[in-house]
Amino acid sequence: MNGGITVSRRLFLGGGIGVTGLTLAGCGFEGQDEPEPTGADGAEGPSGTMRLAISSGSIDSLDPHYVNNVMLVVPAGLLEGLVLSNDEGNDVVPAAAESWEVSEDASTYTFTMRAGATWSNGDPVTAGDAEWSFKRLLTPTGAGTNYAAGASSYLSGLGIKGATEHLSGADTDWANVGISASDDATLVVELEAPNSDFLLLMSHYSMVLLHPASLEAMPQDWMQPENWVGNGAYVPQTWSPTSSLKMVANESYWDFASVRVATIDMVLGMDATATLTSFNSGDLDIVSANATVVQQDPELQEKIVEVPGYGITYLQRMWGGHEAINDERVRRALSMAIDRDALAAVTGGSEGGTTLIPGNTVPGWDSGLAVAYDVDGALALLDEAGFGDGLPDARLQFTFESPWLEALAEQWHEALGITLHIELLEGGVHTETRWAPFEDTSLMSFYGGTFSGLTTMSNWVNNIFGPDYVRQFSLSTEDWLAHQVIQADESLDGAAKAAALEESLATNSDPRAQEFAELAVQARGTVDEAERTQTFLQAAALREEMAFTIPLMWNSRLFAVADDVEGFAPRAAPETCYYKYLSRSEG
Amino acid sequence: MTATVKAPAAGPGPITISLPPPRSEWSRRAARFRRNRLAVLGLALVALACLTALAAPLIAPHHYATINPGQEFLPSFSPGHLMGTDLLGRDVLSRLLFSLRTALFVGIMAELLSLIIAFAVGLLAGYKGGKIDQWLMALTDVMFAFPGYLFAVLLVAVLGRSTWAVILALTIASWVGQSRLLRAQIMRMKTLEFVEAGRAMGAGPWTLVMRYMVPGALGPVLVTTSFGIPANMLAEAGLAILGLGVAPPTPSLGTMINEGYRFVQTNPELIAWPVGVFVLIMLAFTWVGDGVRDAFDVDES
Amino acid sequence: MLSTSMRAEPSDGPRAAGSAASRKPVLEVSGLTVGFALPDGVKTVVHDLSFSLPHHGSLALVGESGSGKSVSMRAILGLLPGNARVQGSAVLTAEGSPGLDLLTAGEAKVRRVRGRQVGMVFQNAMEALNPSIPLERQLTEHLIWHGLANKSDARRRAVEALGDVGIPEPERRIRMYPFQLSGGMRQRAMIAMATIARPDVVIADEPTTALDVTVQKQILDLLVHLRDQGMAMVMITHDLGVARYVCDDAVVLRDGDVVERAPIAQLLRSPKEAYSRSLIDAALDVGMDVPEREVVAITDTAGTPSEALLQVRDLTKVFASRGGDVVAVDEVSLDLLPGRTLGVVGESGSGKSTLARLVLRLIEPTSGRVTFDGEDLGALAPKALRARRRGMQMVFQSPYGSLLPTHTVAENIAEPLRINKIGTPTERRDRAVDLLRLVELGPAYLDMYPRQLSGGQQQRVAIARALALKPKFLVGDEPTSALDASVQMQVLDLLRDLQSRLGFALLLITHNLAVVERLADDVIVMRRGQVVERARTADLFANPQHEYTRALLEAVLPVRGAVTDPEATDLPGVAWQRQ
Amino acid sequence: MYIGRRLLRVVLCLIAVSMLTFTLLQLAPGDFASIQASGGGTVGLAQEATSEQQAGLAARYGEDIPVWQQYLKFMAGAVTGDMGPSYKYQHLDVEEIIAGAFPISASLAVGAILISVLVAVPLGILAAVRRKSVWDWGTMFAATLGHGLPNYLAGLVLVIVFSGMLSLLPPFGWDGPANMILPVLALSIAPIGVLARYVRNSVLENLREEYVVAAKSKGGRSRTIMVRHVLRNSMMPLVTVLGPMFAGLATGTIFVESIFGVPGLGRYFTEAAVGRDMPLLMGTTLFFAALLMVMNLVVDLIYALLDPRVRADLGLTRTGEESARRARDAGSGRRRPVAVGGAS
Repeated sequence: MNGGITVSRRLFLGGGIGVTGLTLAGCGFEGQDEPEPTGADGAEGPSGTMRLAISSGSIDSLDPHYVNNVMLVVPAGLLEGLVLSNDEGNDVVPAAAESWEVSEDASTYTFTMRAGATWSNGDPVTAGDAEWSFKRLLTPTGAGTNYAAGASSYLSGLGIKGATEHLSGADTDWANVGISASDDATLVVELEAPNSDFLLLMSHYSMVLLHPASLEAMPQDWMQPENWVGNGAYVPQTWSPTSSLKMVANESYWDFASVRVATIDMVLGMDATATLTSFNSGDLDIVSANATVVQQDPELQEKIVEVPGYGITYLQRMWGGHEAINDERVRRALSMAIDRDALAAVTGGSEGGTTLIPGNTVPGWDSGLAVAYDVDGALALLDEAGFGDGLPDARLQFTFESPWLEALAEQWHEALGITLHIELLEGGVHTETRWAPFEDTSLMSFYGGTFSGLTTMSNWVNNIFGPDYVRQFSLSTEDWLAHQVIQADESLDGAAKAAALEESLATNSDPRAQEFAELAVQARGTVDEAERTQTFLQAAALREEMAFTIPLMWNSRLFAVADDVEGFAPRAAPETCYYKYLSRSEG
Repeated sequence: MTATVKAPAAGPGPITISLPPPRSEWSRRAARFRRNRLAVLGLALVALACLTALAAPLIAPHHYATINPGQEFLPSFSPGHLMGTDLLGRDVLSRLLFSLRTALFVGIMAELLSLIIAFAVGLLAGYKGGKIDQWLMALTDVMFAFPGYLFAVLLVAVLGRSTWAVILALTIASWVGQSRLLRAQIMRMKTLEFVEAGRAMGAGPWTLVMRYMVPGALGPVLVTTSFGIPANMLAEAGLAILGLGVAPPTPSLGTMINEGYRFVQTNPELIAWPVGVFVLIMLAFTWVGDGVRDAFDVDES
Repeated sequence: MLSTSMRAEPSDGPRAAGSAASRKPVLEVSGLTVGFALPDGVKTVVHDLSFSLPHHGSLALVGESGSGKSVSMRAILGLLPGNARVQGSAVLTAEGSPGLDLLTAGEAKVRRVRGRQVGMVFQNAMEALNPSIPLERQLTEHLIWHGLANKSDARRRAVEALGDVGIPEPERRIRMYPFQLSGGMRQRAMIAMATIARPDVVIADEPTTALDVTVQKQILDLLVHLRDQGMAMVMITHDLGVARYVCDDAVVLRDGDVVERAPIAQLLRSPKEAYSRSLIDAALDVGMDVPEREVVAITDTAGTPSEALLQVRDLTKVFASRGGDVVAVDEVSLDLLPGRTLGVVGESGSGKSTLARLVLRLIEPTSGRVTFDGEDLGALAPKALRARRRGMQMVFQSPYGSLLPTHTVAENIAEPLRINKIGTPTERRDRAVDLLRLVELGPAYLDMYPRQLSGGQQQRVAIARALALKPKFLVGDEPTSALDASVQMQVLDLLRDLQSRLGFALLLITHNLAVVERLADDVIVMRRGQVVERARTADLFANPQHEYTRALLEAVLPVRGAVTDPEATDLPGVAWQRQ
Repeated sequence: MYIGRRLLRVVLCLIAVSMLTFTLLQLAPGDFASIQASGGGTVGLAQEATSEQQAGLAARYGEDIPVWQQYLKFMAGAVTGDMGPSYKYQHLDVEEIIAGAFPISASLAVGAILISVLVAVPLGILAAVRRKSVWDWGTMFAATLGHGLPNYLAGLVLVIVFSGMLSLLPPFGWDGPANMILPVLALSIAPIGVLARYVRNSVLENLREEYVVAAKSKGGRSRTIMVRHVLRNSMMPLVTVLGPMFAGLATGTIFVESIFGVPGLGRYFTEAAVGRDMPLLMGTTLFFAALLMVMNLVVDLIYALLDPRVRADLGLTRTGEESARRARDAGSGRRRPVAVGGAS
């Protein structure tokens, strides 16, 4: 067999294999022949190994157009986009693109590819490679882009001309999409309207470049370590999807000179407690840490690096269920009866999330949006809505056990006297049921979720809980079902379907949802910063008022970092940090 | 008891014999069980555990789900919280009591259900034999080869996380072994003389099986049952780790061990209590099982 | 201490060799008391047993089950489990060495005696031979343990020993596993194992009880031969015929106590103790005076087939088995008239038990027909068959095994009534009392459990149960063979008595000719599934036609009557000389 | 002949298992494409995939053809050894995943079984020989304790002691033989408990046999009898436990795998089940089933090698003579104890 699971195969003569009469095919250990890079003297090149355990799941794929833990590692070191974000995560620095120019109207970006930059096999990195990669991402069907669904959903935030239409199948002509390589060194991107977040979004993990030749030659095997052609600071060395991904410094990388660590060993899916144990014993250098556990361990606290604003935990009203949930006052009352700080306290690493925008980190956020914890106010609202005698019970579906679930149930029980039935569903079931109308009309039904993304206003208004999302959830149950019928209608071609869906949303959604959608789009296109922020806030206020989605907590991520690790500058993005900056302090 | 009976005519005339008091098989078995002191201790522990579990609502100092903000992670032997509190400030002792309830309920129910299936399949296959036997055994072969974990995942997927889903998953995993055991027992019993005697007297299949065979097949079945209950509890703990256990807020030993496991370095008592209780119950059932084995052991010296 | 004396006039041969030496006892047991420590105190099972076994002597320990005969011999060799408490002395005196008290010598010394100076033959070779070790190793391992032979030497001796006990092709058989041999062969192999080291004493613990009579005869002849070669022998047996055939002296045991010690001929002729006499009187022999049976309900003693209660025609049963089908019953036909008794005689594997079950349709025949009371049983549906079964009942071999162990005597007896839904529980209990009286047991037993009863009592309960439905026809499958000899005759007489009073017909399955003689009007002899001879009972014993019948008759070891001296055994390659 | 029949049964059983798995997979809510489209179940997405995208996903995952065709397609692949790529790990074919991960799991299982046998057999014998002594009680207590202790907890304790405190062994990874030691130890704790009990009971049972008395009557030392007679017969039933135990350990070590970062088969299986990765789930399930059944077959054959009676029963002996005799003697042989209790 080739690749990932076993690189070197050595017949392991475990005692007793003979005794039991079993002939094992041989049992492969990985990386036995790992060359220990020379040059202990740091000035002469990368050296040493750094071990990271920041993924609780497996890394199924190294395809950046795949939404999964892949986004932890690929953009962090294996593949590079046109730009990288800076340490603070609020601006970009050049990467595959050496420089760029913005047109007067701020709607055309012209990127100049880095001269002399090459793929790890020596091919030059061209603007054509970039166009090919983006095209792959935006093509809705076909073998090469099968994972587009996840990754490309972030693209609408970019506002590239024709991108959304192309992705939805409404327009199949690539020429209509505002991405083109005018020559090997120049990539031109046209936007529909100016977008202040555009460059920052270009640092998003799905916007990295792929090596067209190897993908076309090896549709399945291109991501095997031995076939890998990348333009990042590292190339994969061994990859066992469920347990480890080892990467070594890429000598062809344009900035190889500043790469300090020779090998990055990403340990995957390791049990959290075992991870911490290994960190404590010095076997791991950077690990994710559970906030509640950290709270209990003063020694560990000193090694903790926190990334605030990483994401948000929210409740989503489901269609169907008890009709009380369709009353905005009820939803608002439910939201007001939540002591978010208490929830955050038991969950750890979070703070009370008073709006759907993580206000603790997104610039321009205004506390005026915040929901207050006001049980009396909530009861008054319920009275007004005619539920003074009591609300029906509620139900919450979620996928895993977390302390806040029971804390929330307690709070609602105490404040409103309702019982919250917590249903933990297996992931697949949750996926299948969360958007289906809930059938039991005696319960108000919610599902719980988390989102994470860039800490910009545009991202949290336009992209996460964005216009379509809000309009869809403001639909009545019947309208939602009708909407889905259109969605599933195979007789409509892409363009017609897109139009029909837009029609359905525009006419049937809550008028304020429609207004929100319009404001959000308008805000993104606004060049003036103050005015833009104001419009975003106006839109966000409408969204909070409708309370179809109830914010609970703003989450942060915690890392325990060994004392001698330097250059670990985590940002509120999945990839956290770029490996190229990591180093080990002397002595 | 002493009685005068007329001796057989052929014998040397009437004699007085003293008869021992009637002693049923069950009282003999009980006596043999009692002779195994560990078994008695085990039974006492099991009984205690069951009583405690039943009385949990009465004796638990707090409600198992009551969250006490600000009282998180109190150490054991804190005032008001004998075993301390957990990460939500819930009373560990109360949760443990209710966990016991869940664990025993799950363990015993799953065992009962699998016994019912096993009786149906084992008796049918063992008694009928032939084609029916072959088909049923082929079925058990398939079920035996099928990974139980997959069943658990899919069952929990379909039924949602609930106590009953766990019970069903465990049942599906364990009925096969019991069925085969019962079948083997019935096949063995079929050849015994008193079963033949029953047939010769005109007993129908139902009578033969239920009255003649089942009581005799009970010994080994009871032994596996007493080992099966703690095995189910162990399996529940395993499912809980995979996120397939009993749904919160219902506490179970599995979830408590899991939760405690996260804090094993900083608050080891959070895991020590449930593991301690769990191991004790396991031991108790094992001892009971040994006692049952003794009680039914015909090779008594 | 009373020592049993030798036979007055030793016959010729090695036994007479050194009469001076032979007077010295080789094994002298005195005051042997054995108990077992149980949770509720020590239970004594052998009490103050003393005897002395002369060189070349042979002694029978005779007693019923539970009399302590086996325990005492195991105690001497230290073979009892850890909770045994043994007192007394057992001095073993080998030729030319001082005596060794086995009970005080300590394990290390006793171990050197076992297998080398004292060999032991067990009752069931299948259990006493290790199932997973080939014969050769089992036969010779103790030669090596005791340093009596090296490996190749041991092998040669093993082949010899197997030949000596009359196993053909010993070179091939020595590589076999115990289960690959027939029962008789296994027992021979075990004897070879016990004697290969040429011990001074052989203890044989019921060595033939599990065997067929013809095989028993062969094994006993082999033991006699060994005895004649000069090996002293203690034979544990419940069978006076066996004791008489092999041994010179006897010790009668009852409940762990010695009842009587005497040369066996004298014991049989004129027992001193009442218990000994009752044992002897109870022993079944061929050719005894059979009490007359009053035959009722038969009008035509000649009997014509048309009036038969039970008609069996060409009944065949084939069992499928790996390595070919086995024909257990091969085209058997028979008629049984109302109120009469038909004996079916045969050894194990002759198909007689299968025949009994076929007749009752407890198993389905491969072919053939059974007509009962004019009705073809094979044509009946299960329900109808069950109803029919009321008229035909069975008494099984194992009295305990055929009763429901978890139910009381009353419940067991009333079981057929309960199954057939006859009467109320009270009525059934009353009927149980009547039935219990019928089998001469008092109502005191009603609430006892089968386990608490003796074998004879259990069999009476089983008979009472069989009679509960007032059957016209009863099958007795070895009804007395699992019983102690002392009660065998009682139960047989009870059966005969009941038959004359109730008039049922009896199909009596047995391997014991004496049983047939006592009960049956007609006899068929079966061998390998086939009927080889059928005759009026008296005719069969007076004038057996088939050679197999004759062989069976010759294998009978009578307790009474003239002593037939053991045959001079003619075994291949016998050249045993005491060293 | 016998083996042929058994193999046929294995094949039929595998077909049944595959149909059962496939059916259950179809019945279970959620399918790979939609789980994937929702971000692998871990990351919520703002947008539902468009129908074009879903169609693309369906085509990619072969879900655009009728269900029964999907099944037949997979089975045809399974027979030819080409089960196609995993949905989830698209760069790997299912058979590659199994071929890569199974030897790792198997080596852990072999190690764990070896250690358990080496520890449990002497313990069990000791407990049986010193029955009702402190040894017996203590051993059985420890055995139950080991059996009851969750193996991830045991694993963690091992990590803390051997890696954290003593710094002797690597706590995780799969780079060399040193990585095997801790997982193997963690895996063997429960089997030690199970096996020790089993050995004890088996030895006790055999010690009660008449042949032990017979051997003693020949002058054997207790130890000689124990070694030459009792152990041989007591260890035979052990084989019946070890087979399924090996199959269980070689496939279901998910906790230990995730504590020690071992790239074994257990986690692939779990991920496949959670992610509805049809080919991988079918492949691993079939592999598990086949492994179990083959192990059972192997166990029976080993048993036959050890126990001459079974050998004759299976018709593996040369002559018909014994078989015919067996048929006649049927019922006179001792009965084998039925294996009681589950392994893992």
